[in-house]
Amino acid sequence: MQLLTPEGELASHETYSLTLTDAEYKLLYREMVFVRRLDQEATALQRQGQLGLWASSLGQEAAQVGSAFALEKNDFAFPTYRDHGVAWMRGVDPMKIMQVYRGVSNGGWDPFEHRCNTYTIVIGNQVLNGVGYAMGLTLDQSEDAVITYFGDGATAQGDVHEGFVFASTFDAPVVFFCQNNQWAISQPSEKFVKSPIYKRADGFGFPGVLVDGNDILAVIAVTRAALERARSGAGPTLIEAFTYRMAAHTTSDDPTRYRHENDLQNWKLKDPIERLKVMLARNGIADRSFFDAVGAEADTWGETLRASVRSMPEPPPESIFDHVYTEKHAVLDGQRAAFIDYHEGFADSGVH
Amino acid sequence: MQLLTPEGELASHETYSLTLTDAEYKLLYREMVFVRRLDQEATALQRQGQLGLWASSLGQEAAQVGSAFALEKNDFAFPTYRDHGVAWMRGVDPMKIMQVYRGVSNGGWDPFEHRCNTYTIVIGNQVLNGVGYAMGLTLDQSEDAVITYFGDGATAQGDVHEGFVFASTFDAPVVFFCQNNQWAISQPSEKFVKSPIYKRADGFGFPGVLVDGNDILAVIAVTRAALERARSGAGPTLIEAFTYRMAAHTTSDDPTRYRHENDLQNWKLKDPIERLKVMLARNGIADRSFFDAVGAEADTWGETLRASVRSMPEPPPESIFDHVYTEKHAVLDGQRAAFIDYHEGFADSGVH
Amino acid sequence: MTTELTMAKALNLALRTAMEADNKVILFGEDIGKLGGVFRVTDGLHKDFGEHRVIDSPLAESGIVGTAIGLAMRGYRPVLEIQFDGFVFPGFDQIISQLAKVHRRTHGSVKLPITIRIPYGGGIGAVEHHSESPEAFFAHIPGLRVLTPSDPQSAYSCLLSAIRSDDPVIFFEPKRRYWDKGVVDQTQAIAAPWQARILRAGSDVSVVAYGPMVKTALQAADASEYSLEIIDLQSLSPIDDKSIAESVARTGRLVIVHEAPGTLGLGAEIAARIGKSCFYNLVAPIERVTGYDIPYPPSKLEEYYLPDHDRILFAVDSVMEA
Amino acid sequence: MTTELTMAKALNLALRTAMEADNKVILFGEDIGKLGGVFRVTDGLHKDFGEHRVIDSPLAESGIVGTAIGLAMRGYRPVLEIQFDGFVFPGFDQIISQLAKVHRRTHGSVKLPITIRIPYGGGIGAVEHHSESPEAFFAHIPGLRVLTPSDPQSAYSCLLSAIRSDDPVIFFEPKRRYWDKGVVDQTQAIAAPWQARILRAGSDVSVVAYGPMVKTALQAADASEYSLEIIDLQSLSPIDDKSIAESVARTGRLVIVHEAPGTLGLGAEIAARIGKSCFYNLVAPIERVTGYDIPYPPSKLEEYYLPDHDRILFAVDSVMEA
Ligand SMILES: Cc1ncc(C[n+]2csc(CCOP(=O)(O)OP(=O)(O)O)c2C)c(N)n1
Ligand SMILES: Cc1ncc(C[n+]2csc(CCOP(=O)(O)OP(=O)(O)O)c2C)c(N)n1
Ligand SMILES: [Mg+2]
Ligand SMILES: [Mg+2]
Repeated sequence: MQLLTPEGELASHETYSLTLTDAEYKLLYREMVFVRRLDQEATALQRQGQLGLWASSLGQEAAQVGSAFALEKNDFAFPTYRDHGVAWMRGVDPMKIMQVYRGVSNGGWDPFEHRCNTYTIVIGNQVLNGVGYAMGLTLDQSEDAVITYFGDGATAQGDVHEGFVFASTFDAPVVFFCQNNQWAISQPSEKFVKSPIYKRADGFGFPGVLVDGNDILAVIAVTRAALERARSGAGPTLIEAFTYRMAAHTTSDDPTRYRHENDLQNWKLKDPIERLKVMLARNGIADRSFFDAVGAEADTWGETLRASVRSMPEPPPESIFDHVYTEKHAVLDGQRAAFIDYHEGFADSGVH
Repeated sequence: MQLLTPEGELASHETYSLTLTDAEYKLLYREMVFVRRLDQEATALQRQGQLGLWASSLGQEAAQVGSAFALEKNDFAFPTYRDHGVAWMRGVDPMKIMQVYRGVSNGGWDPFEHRCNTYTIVIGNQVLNGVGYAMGLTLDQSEDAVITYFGDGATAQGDVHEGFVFASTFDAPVVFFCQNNQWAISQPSEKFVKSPIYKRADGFGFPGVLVDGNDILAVIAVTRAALERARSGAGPTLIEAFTYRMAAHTTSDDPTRYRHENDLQNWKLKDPIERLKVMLARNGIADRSFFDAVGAEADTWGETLRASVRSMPEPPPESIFDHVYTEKHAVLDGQRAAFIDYHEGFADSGVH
Repeated sequence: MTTELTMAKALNLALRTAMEADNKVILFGEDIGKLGGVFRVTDGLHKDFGEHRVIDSPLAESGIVGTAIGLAMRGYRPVLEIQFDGFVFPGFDQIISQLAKVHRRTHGSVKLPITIRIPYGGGIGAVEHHSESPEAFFAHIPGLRVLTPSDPQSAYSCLLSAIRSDDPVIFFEPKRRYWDKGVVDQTQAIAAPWQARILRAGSDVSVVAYGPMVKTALQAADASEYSLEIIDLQSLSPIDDKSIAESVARTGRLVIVHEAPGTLGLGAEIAARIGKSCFYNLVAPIERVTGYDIPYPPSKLEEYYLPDHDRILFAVDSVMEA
Repeated sequence: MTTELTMAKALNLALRTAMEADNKVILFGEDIGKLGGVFRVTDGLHKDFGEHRVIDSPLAESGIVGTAIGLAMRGYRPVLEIQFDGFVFPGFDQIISQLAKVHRRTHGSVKLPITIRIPYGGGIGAVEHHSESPEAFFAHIPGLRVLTPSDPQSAYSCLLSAIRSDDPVIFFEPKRRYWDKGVVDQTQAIAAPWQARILRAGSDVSVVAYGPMVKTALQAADASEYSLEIIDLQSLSPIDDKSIAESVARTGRLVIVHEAPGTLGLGAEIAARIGKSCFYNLVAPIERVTGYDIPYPPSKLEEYYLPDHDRILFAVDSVMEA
């Protein structure tokens, strides 16, 4: 399903259509530019030793920004470690994302504040958590919906399928959003996915849709439709957003060991941001000056980001004992006390 | 898919057909009668306290006997705790099945002797084990195949789906044989299965087939076809055998709490054994005297079974330490020695 | 007000009480609706509270735990039933990687007040996977609390406390004691359950047991020529070693009893802590009376695996004779 | 013949050696083929042995373990790689309910010679789930053996022994020591690995460590004013408490070190056993230097969680001053 060709031409589709205001089109462009900039800054910061690791979203901006753009304020998103465009669109402060990859926090933000869960690293876990939240929405007769993200590699995990079963059983208002970026670290998806991912939904009793994941307009259209279906009580939808992981799996990965440069080149031609940019220009929605302004804005923003990451405060040592339990815990409280004594001991004795 | 109607009339089908010798038809009848008798004897023995538990195969004889009949000697079966007809057809001594439900052994037989795994109780586990064995067959370029059994309830488990993924990835020669007996303890399958089970295969890249599980001829035909496909290297097939659990889940279950008598009555009319019997009679393959002879044979056989169960020897206490490890194990060997000392101590002191 | 109840009925009453007190409390698990669970602990609740509060789940434990986490994020207090001890493991990943870590990961903004009820232990002549004692796995996981009652009263009180706790609680029910009767005082509901109880005072040997073994330990106390102090641990995480240490300070001797395999069972941690805190009080080595380091045996042989009062007395004698 | 190798290369060499010796040995896991595993332990083996011996698996740990069991039933000796410690849990059910029990269940007719390699432990500045020490879960499971090497030589010898064992072996690789170099004598391959090694003789305090903590313990021995006997456990199941007891009989003091949370960690079992067997030898309480009972902290704070040589010296002082 496609509404915007790689050449930036608007296409029409029998079931799906989307019309946005010029302001919205421009906003989408701006958001994608910032998400890409965030990714570039983080990648650079990791190289400079400012972050421990980074999982790049390069090339997946349309899938992430578009699907999250389709969400209402009260909808809830369950992202993975790579879905920076989703966190961004939910209003999560990028510095909080940096905290996770700098090793300052394992979560970074309050999921309720942005109705966006913290990143889930264990492949597939968040799919069940998201389905459960959606089951709660049904119990509450709420009009809200859930979107849960996962990758092509995750389609091998039991949890993802159990998520399908529970969602269809309870007609949970959830959208399963699979970004098929064609790689699970070194493994090409065609190796383990013998039938298109979106087709898997049918066997569980709900619809599956394939969408061009680099076409932000198409992504928004299908995600909106799926969310509407969920709100109406009709149950889940599986969306396969076909895209490409343009960077390494993470900054510690070396893709030259398992994939060819030319793949990358082909996909550069399908770049989601370029595609929208051409459309905006061709249809006179935005011009050079706008693109330059956004670029300049991103530059200054990037600078401040770099600075704040470098000066990010470290949490106090004894905070490792915080929030393990909500209530008093005799054993752990004792360990915390001993920990503080021990380190004060060193402080006094000047050792360390 | 049906080749024998509930009324015992032979039906034809565009893709599937089956012709057996009269001897084979009669054999199938006999096997089903004996499997049912085994089930009846075990149920009675449990009531008399001779078995700790029994999971009844009543009503599923055609699905179990038929699918196992389709296997070659070197094929490997991975049954569940309910698949007595499968174990029977693989030549497992019924006394060894009794051992498991009497609490004398957790396995009972040597899986290699009959190329039939011991019963798996943890729902779904055996599906992955069977797929792995099939992957080994591929590595060995063997012509053998695997059949792995599971129920409708099991289609909610992650392991079953991971089995689908691994099998399709490696084109493993495995047949997924799901007996949809419409109940998972107290849960009707329609509650969790929102699309027919056999349709799930398509989303994983292999074919799924629905078969009348009470029609032994149809079951044989589809299972043979699936096994041939597997041998040819074309990969797995999912078979949904639609049947009915005519007894309680196990002897400790009380179905009156959750299902109606009349369901049971309807399914009595679809009885797999009656159906074949009518066909045999109508087509002059077997007559009254044959049926009586089989019945009489089963009677005497049942008596000896009852007797041998009652006189089943108990394993020696210290055998609880056997076969935990294949090699010496300092800690456990020490525990075994202490165990023997301890109990000899009582023997001497006359206590206990 | 007090009543005589079986442990199963006491648990049922606790569930009912919790559900009446807070409509966010929901029950979720396999066959817990019309059937009332395979042990009937949820009997009648589906009828009285409806299918939106007593929810039959699909047959998938990772799914049960994983979706319960989402339900809790939505504000519910799910009480899960795992059908048997041996079937909790498909849900182990969600328990250790999410359930136990989410509160910490989110700096306290997400609470997961989830109770996972698990019938455990042997002695009922069951088939494989239906008689295991996996409590040590959970007591080793930071972020979880683990409780196990020993009689109808503690079943009632501890389950209410588990459901009211904002921390995830793994609640192990000694299935072979489900049918034992005892007096239940419903006003004891709020008793803090994270402490051990001294069920019988004694001067010679401190005997620590929990769950199904408490009754066995009490039988041993009746039969012993020595004066045994019987301590019901109740809370397996945190372990209330303070109460144990106070007792051992008096008796100088300790015997620990549980069904689970000895190696890295609860007895190991208790022995390690008391061996340190009571180093100068102990007059004899600490004895552990536990299951052996083997898979649970077929039921005809389980009596040889399970600690019984003879094995406890044997250990008591050895610490007395040390 | 001996060579200087990093631990990662020593493990690679052990795999190569095992695969050359027995063509039933196959490697199976995520990204172990062309990529050579995220730590490159299988580097080059895909190229040299082909995709039928070094098999990239789908991304599903239950699937990896569950199918490996079937492969073993077919006569293979699968060596599995779990990518990181925190990702073994989706496979936990297959490990505990099948892998550990099949041999026993089938009265010995089925053997499952499967080795599960798991890089574990912290200290590499990783994100969540990449620094855990779950060894105690597996050491509590009857039917499994658990090994962990501490240097290139033990890595080479123990991995070969694990692969040659007909029992399932969980093989924990101390990831932060992957890049440490050491001399490897390939003739030591057949050394029985189920025993602890005394790496340094000492007379004041016995210090038991394993995996990543062995190097830390040796550093402490260098820095200590006392004479420390450093024992490398190597085998976590079975635990070779005999060797430890012999050492403690000499020193009268014991300190146990590991990264895993203290409660129900290996230290608990060792302390319980030695507290009993050396009851009359111990002149001071047994000290445990372990991770705290918390989820592994974010990497910027891991240095405060991980036992270091200062914490070991602190414990040594306390047992000396007791
Ligand atoms: C249960 C589990 N196993 C292994 C890993 C290690 N791992 C992290 S990302 C990844 C690949 C995921 O691929 P995919 O699902 O396609 O998501 P992508 O990284 O492409 O966004 C793996 C194997 C993990 N995080 N969780
Ligand atoms: C992992 C797991 N969870 C729960 C159970 C308890 N249990 C035993 S049989 C059963 C129902 C199985 O239903 P189905 O798969 O349809 O097989 P059937 O019993 O109908 O043959 C359940 C829930 C189990 N054995 N394993
Ligand atoms: Mg991917
Ligand atoms: Mg069924």
